[in-house]
Amino acid sequence: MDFKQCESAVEAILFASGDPVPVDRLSEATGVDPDTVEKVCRDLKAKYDEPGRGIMLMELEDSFQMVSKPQHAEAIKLALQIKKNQPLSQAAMEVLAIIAYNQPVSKSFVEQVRGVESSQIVNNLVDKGLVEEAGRLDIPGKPIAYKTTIHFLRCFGLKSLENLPPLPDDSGQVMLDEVVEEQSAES
Amino acid sequence: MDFKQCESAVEAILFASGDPVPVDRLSEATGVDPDTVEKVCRDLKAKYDEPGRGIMLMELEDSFQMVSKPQHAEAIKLALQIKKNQPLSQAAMEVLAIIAYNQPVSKSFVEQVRGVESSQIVNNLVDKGLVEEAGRLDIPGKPIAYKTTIHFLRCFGLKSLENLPPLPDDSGQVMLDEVVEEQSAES
Amino acid sequence: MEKLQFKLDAFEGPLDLLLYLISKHKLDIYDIEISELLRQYMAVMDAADTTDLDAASEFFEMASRLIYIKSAALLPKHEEADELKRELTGQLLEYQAARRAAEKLAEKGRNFKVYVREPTEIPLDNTYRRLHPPEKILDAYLGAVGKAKRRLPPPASAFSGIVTKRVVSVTSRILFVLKRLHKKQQSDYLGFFESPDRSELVATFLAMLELIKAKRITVSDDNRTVYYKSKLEK
Repeated sequence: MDFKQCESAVEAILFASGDPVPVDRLSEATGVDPDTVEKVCRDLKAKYDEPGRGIMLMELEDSFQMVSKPQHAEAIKLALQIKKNQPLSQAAMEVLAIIAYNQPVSKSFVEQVRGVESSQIVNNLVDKGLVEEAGRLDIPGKPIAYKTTIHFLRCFGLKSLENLPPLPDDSGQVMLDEVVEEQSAES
Repeated sequence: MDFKQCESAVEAILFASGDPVPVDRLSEATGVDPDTVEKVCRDLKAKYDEPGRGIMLMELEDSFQMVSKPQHAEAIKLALQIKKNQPLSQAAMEVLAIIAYNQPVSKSFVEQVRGVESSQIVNNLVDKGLVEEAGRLDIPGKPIAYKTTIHFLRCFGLKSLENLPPLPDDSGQVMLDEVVEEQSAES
Repeated sequence: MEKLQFKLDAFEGPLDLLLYLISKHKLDIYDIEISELLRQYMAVMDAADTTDLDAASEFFEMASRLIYIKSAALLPKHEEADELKRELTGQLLEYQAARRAAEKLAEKGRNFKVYVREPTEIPLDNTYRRLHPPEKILDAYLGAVGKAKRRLPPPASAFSGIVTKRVVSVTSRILFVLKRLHKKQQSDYLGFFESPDRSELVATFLAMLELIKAKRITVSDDNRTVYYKSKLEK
């Protein structure tokens, strides 16, 4: 498969998959080595970035995903009669931010920071695909850990977690150790 | 909206829709007259028809639909198939293990043990052929029971369920009562 | 419905309410004036509809915590009060940071709306094809239940006759007393001491003392009835 053919196949796969597709998987499906596939993807991404195109490729961690360009959100909503989807509530946003900046974290960590029961909100974020289970934490009780998903990155236009908006000062990140200590001191 | 902008918007709408979109609807959403929109669509179609592109536009009566090109069907299928066969997540592995060691069990048993909603994970395991329904349990509510399949034995190199690695202590299975007690003790 | 009544759910929780009060009354978050904060907090609690105890319990808990800090500060040696204050400040700062992060994130999301498409429907064979060693299933099982189970202490009954002491925190009993009184406004004094558990009785008694000291409750002269004071400075 030459470069041109590979580009064509990658375009087809990204279109049909809908979801983000890791470069490795594109490589396996096309039989072209990963480095070349990555070059193909970037090449394709540059082509779509030109004005006059309505679609673009987003690079999310090691994956690429085909999405519509932000400036067409209104037209798409109108054409597909998409009901205005409820933006996340203040509470949900808080929980999402706490998870995003401190992941992986347990539900009780989130509750500790917010001072209110937040289990249901975490469950809702899991349902929405913004947050997912990430094994268990190696602390007493082995609580389930949660982390943000690749879908979360896409929704907020982030290539990776390193691109999270920086916080005003370092006090933003709470150290898990401190909270755990605090909890064991309490019990 | 000029011709170029319209083309960009139409591309975005056709991409996001997946289904055929009538020219009228495209016209309404973009605010451009139907004749021009139709021209825009044909123009876009011609661009996609060039070799080296993996997507194309199909004209169906008064609608246009964006689809992947037929020659990439195999690559697409491969990519989706690879995705389906990702290794089980930690969460899925836990659910599978709980079913394996305690079968036949209901979904709510699994949830009690894990302390988190796990219904979707059980469904996925059924989908993967690792777990199957096994009638209903004779307890209040008559919940559906689940057990592991022969295919499960194969995937884990087991001759029969008796060959499951023994649990560290001979108390073996967890009793639902214990789990419930444990949870109330925690809260 | 009284005019002043408003809902606690206008706030995301007690920490949110405290941050609001701190900024509204220009209190120093790094050196909180507990008695002033408590006064403001209780004023809100009194005006709010707290009939839904489920929703309000977290707010009550914070109230009892503030009361506790205030009473600890009255002691000649108030290291404990200082420590509790620092802990509260730390928690408030953490929560404030979390809220700022949420704002930043929301801002980022507002300006970025892209649509994706549903994956093309292709009939696929979903059967799982990977092979794993059997130990993998055991590990997962232990991860889910095993370790928690082995750490599980023996049931209390196993220790009957050896150890009977159960530690009940005063804070939890403050909460208990406040909750009960908030509903009925007054209650039979002895009714609070029906538990057979001695350490619970002691904790309840200490809780009563704390609450009387903080002027949150009063006891009738004949020691038979306990009254709830809904306004701090009545």
